[in-house]
Amino acid sequence: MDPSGIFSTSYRSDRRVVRTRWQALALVVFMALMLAAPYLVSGRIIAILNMMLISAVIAVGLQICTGYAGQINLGQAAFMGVGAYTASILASKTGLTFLLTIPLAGISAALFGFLFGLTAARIKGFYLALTTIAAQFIFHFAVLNLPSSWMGGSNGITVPPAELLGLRFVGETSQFYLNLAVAAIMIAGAFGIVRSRFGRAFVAVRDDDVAAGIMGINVAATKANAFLIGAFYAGVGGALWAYLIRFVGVDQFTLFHSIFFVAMIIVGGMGSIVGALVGVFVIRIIQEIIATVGPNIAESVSFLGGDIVFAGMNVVLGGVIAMFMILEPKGLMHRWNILKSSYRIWPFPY
Amino acid sequence: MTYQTKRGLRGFLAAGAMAVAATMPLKAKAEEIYNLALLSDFSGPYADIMPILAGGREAVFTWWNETRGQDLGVTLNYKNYETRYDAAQVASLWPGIKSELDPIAVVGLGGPDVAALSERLPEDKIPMFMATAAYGFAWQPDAWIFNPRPTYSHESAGFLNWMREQRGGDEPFKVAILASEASPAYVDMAKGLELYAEEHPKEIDLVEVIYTEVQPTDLTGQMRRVVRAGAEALIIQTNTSIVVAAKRGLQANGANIPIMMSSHNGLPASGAALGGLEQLEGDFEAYGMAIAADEDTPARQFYETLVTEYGLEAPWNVVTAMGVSQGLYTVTVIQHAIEANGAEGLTGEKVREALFAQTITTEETHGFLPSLTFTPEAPFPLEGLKVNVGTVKNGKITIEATGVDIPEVKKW
Amino acid sequence: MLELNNVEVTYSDVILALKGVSMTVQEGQCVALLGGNGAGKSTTLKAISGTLKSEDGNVSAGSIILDGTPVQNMEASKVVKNGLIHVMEGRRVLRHLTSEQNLIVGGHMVPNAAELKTRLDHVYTLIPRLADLRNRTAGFMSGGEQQLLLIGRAMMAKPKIIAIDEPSLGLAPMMIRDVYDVLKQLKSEGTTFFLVEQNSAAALSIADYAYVMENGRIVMDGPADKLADNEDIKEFYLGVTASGERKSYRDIKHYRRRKRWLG
Amino acid sequence: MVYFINDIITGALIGLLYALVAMGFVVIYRASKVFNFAQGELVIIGGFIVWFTTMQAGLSLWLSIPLSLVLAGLVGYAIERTFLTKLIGESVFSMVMVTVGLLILLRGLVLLVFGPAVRPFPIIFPLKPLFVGDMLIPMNLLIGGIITIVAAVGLSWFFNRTRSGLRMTAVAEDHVVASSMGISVKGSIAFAWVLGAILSTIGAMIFLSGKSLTFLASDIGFAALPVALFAGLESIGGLILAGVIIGVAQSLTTNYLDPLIGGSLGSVVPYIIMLAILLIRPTGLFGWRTIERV
Amino acid sequence: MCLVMTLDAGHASTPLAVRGATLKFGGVTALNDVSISVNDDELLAIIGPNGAGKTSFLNVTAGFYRPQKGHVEISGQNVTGLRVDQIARRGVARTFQGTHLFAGQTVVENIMIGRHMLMKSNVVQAFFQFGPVMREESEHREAAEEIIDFLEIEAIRNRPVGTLGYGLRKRVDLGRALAQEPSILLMDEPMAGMNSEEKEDLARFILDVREARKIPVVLVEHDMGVVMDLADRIVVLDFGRVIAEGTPEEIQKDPAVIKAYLG
Repeated sequence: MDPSGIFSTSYRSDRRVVRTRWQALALVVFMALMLAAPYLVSGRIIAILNMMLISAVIAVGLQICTGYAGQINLGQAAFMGVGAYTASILASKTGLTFLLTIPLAGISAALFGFLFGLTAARIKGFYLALTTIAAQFIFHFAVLNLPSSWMGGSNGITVPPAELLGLRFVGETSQFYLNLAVAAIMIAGAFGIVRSRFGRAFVAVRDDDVAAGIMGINVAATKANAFLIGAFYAGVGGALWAYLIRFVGVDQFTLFHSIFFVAMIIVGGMGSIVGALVGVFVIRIIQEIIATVGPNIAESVSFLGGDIVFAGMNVVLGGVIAMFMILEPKGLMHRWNILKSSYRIWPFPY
Repeated sequence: MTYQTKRGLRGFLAAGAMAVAATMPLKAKAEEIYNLALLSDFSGPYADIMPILAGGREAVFTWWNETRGQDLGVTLNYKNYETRYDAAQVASLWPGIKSELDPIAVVGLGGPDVAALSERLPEDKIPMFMATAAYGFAWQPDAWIFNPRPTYSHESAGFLNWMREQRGGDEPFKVAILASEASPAYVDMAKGLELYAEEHPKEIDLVEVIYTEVQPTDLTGQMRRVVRAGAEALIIQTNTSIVVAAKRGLQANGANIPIMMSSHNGLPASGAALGGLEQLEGDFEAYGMAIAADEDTPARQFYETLVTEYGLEAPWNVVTAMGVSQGLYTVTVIQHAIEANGAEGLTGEKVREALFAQTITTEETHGFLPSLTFTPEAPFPLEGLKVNVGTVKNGKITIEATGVDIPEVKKW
Repeated sequence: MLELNNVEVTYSDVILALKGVSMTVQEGQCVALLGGNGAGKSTTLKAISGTLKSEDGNVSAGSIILDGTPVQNMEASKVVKNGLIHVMEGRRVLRHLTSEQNLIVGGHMVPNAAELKTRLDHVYTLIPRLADLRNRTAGFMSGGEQQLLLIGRAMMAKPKIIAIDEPSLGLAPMMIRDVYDVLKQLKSEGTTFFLVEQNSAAALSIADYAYVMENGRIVMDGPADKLADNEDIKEFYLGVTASGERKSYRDIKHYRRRKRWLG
Repeated sequence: MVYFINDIITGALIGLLYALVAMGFVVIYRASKVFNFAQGELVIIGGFIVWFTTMQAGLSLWLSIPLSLVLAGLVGYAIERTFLTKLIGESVFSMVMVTVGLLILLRGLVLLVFGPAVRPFPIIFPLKPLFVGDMLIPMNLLIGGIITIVAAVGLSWFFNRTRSGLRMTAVAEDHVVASSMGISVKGSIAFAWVLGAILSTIGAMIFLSGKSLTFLASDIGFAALPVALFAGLESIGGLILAGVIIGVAQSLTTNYLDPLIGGSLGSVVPYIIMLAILLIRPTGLFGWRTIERV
Repeated sequence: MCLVMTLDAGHASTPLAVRGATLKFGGVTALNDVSISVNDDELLAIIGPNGAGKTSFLNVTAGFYRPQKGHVEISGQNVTGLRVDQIARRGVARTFQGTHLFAGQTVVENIMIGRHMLMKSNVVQAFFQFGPVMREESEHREAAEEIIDFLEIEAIRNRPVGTLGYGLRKRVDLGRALAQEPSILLMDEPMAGMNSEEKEDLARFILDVREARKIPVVLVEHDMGVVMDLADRIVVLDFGRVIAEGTPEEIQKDPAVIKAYLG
């Protein structure tokens, strides 16, 4: 619901993402701050932002697949891994520019994801969701057992830095701009997708796949598409990861990583792109706090003992996620929207 | 693992407190202060050994500051960073470490540190020193990440040659290896030994390579195959749970094939997990580092010194030995760098140069490590490699052999 | 037996759906609640039976007294233990179970097997069709059969009061008659009914007293026979014009003034 | 040949252990329609409880086993009360998502309470295997297999024949309908979790008897998952067949195929079988066919 | 074959024909050799007791069930065995018994989902949101607005459908079906659960649809008043068989129909 005084005068303006002047202003300020960030904050913060941007790309993809299309996906880290490996192999063996490897990484991950999505033609519900776990195991097995000249096997692959016109993307600042640019494109694209006929088809399939079919939506193809798009995002995120770390190994993409991506969209709220971003921010910030203040607490609160402090940190992380699910099962964005709508209709209770 | 965690914990805390207390007044005396970044995992998979490992390495820094550092006019400060054993966390921490500490060296822990920093360290010109054995995948020239021990496959090859000599005879020594695909590092261990066996058919006959889960359901059938193949030794460098499951499998088959373990899943840890060291009677642990046995060795004496004078509270075991040896060769390299360049203006690059310039003698590491001669060809010494063998005799860990030569192992 | 005093219901803490509803159901009576769609009939029923929570709603004011016990915001299963069964609209049978298993689940609170048997027999004598279908998977039964099954399932709990939502929805005329025959028989056996119906003609044929709802409020109430004669009720709920003739749907003018009670 | 048959038998018994852990999934699903991703964590919790009562508290096995089961049941109840009760009325989807969060949380809690160390697990079943001619059958797996079959038959009867079982089935079909019939959804879900925790604890005993206990033990949750899906999430009896098929396939792969390819196909094979069977029968071998009506 | 099909498609003598369809499931014969065809611009009503196979007939037509015997033709083309969405793309739209709306979505979004299959843009265009996508969105939005205007639901355009009353939801359901620009419209008990005022509204809209779109409508309905007033022709089903067919006047007098259904 729009605040009073805001109305659209054309269909095009009616489908805008940014609807009020304040939102526009906030967005501009936010982007400006992001662009200026390397000059404002320390390298540590930039490194955290790098991780957040990469996670954001992956979580937004998961949001499209799980939050919009309703397909629980526990293979997102495997899809990310496929992207990371594709980018690494292309960059290290063919010397292809990152301008090509990043989209190609997305495409190869998308194809892998699509394979699992194809099973949607027959498998439904939880059964479908749980088959994505198989993606995780098959990816792991394939990397380790294919000839190591293909995917590096247990050796992993070293990745040359991204390069553009003689500029090498090494060091957190230059990588930050690369990640920011890619993340901005991907997130803007996500808004485009979810507001297009595809986004509507996803929601339709999620809410009522019987009715969706009768509306002329190919339900199985739509689910497969959701996996395809979700995996594409994961692949792009994986490529960014490969260029950031510049070494990929199969143990960087485990089921546990997938679970954390799911946790991010739970905390942020299902079915909202902004929610995915909020979730990434919350989870990553908690992880960073654990890593940052943990050693200090362990040293200063000696009577507690170091390992208890750190174990406690894991509890905090799990606890925050559980709290969100108990108190706010629809995520932070849902609460925000309720607040917003009750503010806008105030003082009437309906 | 084996030791009482609480004791280790107190040791760790005391060491930390001592370190803080000890470095404070020294700052006034010493002219130069350099920083070390310590990567730790207090909340991830290695949380159980971390307090002890950390206690060991920190005690060494305290000892060095008070003895050598004072003379040289240098104080080494250090700070622990929590990595949760996660490459993403290391990557996001690193720029902060660099700007906050500007360390001259990083004291690393494991795979994620290597993955996240292997391409960053050469750019930033800071070397990293690990405690563990090396991996085949890190075997590259011009390294910035170093291991005091060769690869796990080197260590097992050295052990097997020693076993073959003990046995006598000309026929190849039959051996089985138990690996897991749960981690690429475990696969790497198996791959190296596989290649070595292939290259040396007259010495080693690798009769079985068995892959299993990190917490196996049951290995009775697999162990029967090992027995039937006539294996004379079983190499398990993966983890404690697999050692326990394999032991139970062997017991079920009524077989007594000696198992060789590595440092991180060694005799004390596996013995405790089995419910008693006596169950591992006649089994071995082998690695290129001092064995933490009851015997009175230089290493043991140095450990006692750390305990009595520098507040180390960790028990005498392999994990402590790992921490102490990591600390010792790190400070020795730095000391070499100071001796060569003077106390002022020390950089990571100079520390790395010093590593190649001078052998780290076994005396300098108080017998914790053999003499280490690093070259730019590999991240670990390629020459003069030794492995030590420990075993359980009468329910006690004893040193079976020290300074066993490691044969040449080809890169895989 | 059942008494609502000034009940207010809010959804999502924001939307006010019932705005002070009061009504009474006497023992042995059948009370009908009529009204247009979205008037709040089902909400009223859900407020009574405690199933509001699944839609993020709650009773924000007023009280609901069932047999002397306040039941507002009580958990649904506890309301049932207090003697009220809610037969929901939409024919929500347990689709994967057989018809008889559905009935057995309905009698899950029955203390012993003999009593269960008696009740099953009672259901089968009253609704013989269910006896023929006892091994049929409920999901494959026709709409009317499912509706009968739901009533049978409610009977298994021997409730003091059955609150039933739109029993005639989507049923063929003969089936509606069958369903209402069963309800009438149950009533004659002494069961109290709270009946929410769109089909006012059918509802008024069995009800003793009726309330009419509009926009979350009660706008009219009275004995059933009196309401059936009311001109407004005739026009809006029975589809009969003032002259008593039903007008053809073909003759309806598109634009016309709607008479509304002040809501 | 003898060895081949032996491998099949051992594989089948391991498969039955998977089936027992998978029974935890199915029981919780069958009584609440919630798929519990934290099942592996329940196994570790059960394991630690057993470890605590025997190795720490020093109780005899006859005392500690029943006590452990009771404690595990209480833990299951506590988890349900703390995390799931509040979500009754929310969509099943959010309840499933909660179990994903539980997975992270329980891991942290176990770490906090029991510490990260590798613990020796008590020897509950005789270490000495049963010899049948040249074949040897591990005792823990043999007894475990029997327990699995007994539990499967018993629970199958309970869910399909008894009124309490039907009551839970009603909850799994539709929470709102069940509560409108006077069935306590809370009670049903609580019972499911208690039962799930107890089954996991029995699974832990069989799995870990005489071995060591760490976090890695939770992996069995994901090893058991293909068995649950293969059988169909509603089928308790079907677990036995599914477990045996998957266990045998895995055992044969590990023993005869893995040495040839030099890799660990055995750990992926259950998933491949699961995918194949789901493509043929989308709700598993014995799962409920979906009844859709428009 | 191909030539014949083009000829058929050109003249489209029967927009929809079901020939000899037999459908069994769960031990029930839902349809038993049913043949029904719909003529151009005709309102065909299908009536019959519950379980007679009316909804099954719609499901077979829409491709939701595949008949064991017989086939379905749309404009002369055999579409048996095609998926629901493929049949929808051939011009079959339907409304549902109860509602199958996307409750969390607004009215506009629901109607736009109906237009999904008419839109052509691909994922890449959607991702970059350039030219054609935006133009297409606006065009289809305009078409959606026309439907909103036609059904007089302008005021609730941006309300989530879940918050609407039943009558309005039914209207949105119709709007969503119309958004598909169907060549034939199937309606499954649209009047169920409505009071007479709402029925009048919806009847008017159905008549308007036929007037404006000139498409045949198949109406499954229990309300005899509505059926008799609106239908051009009536088919009566009982136990999965066609027992009568004819104009409303003929049907009202048919003794078999009275016995089986009207009572």
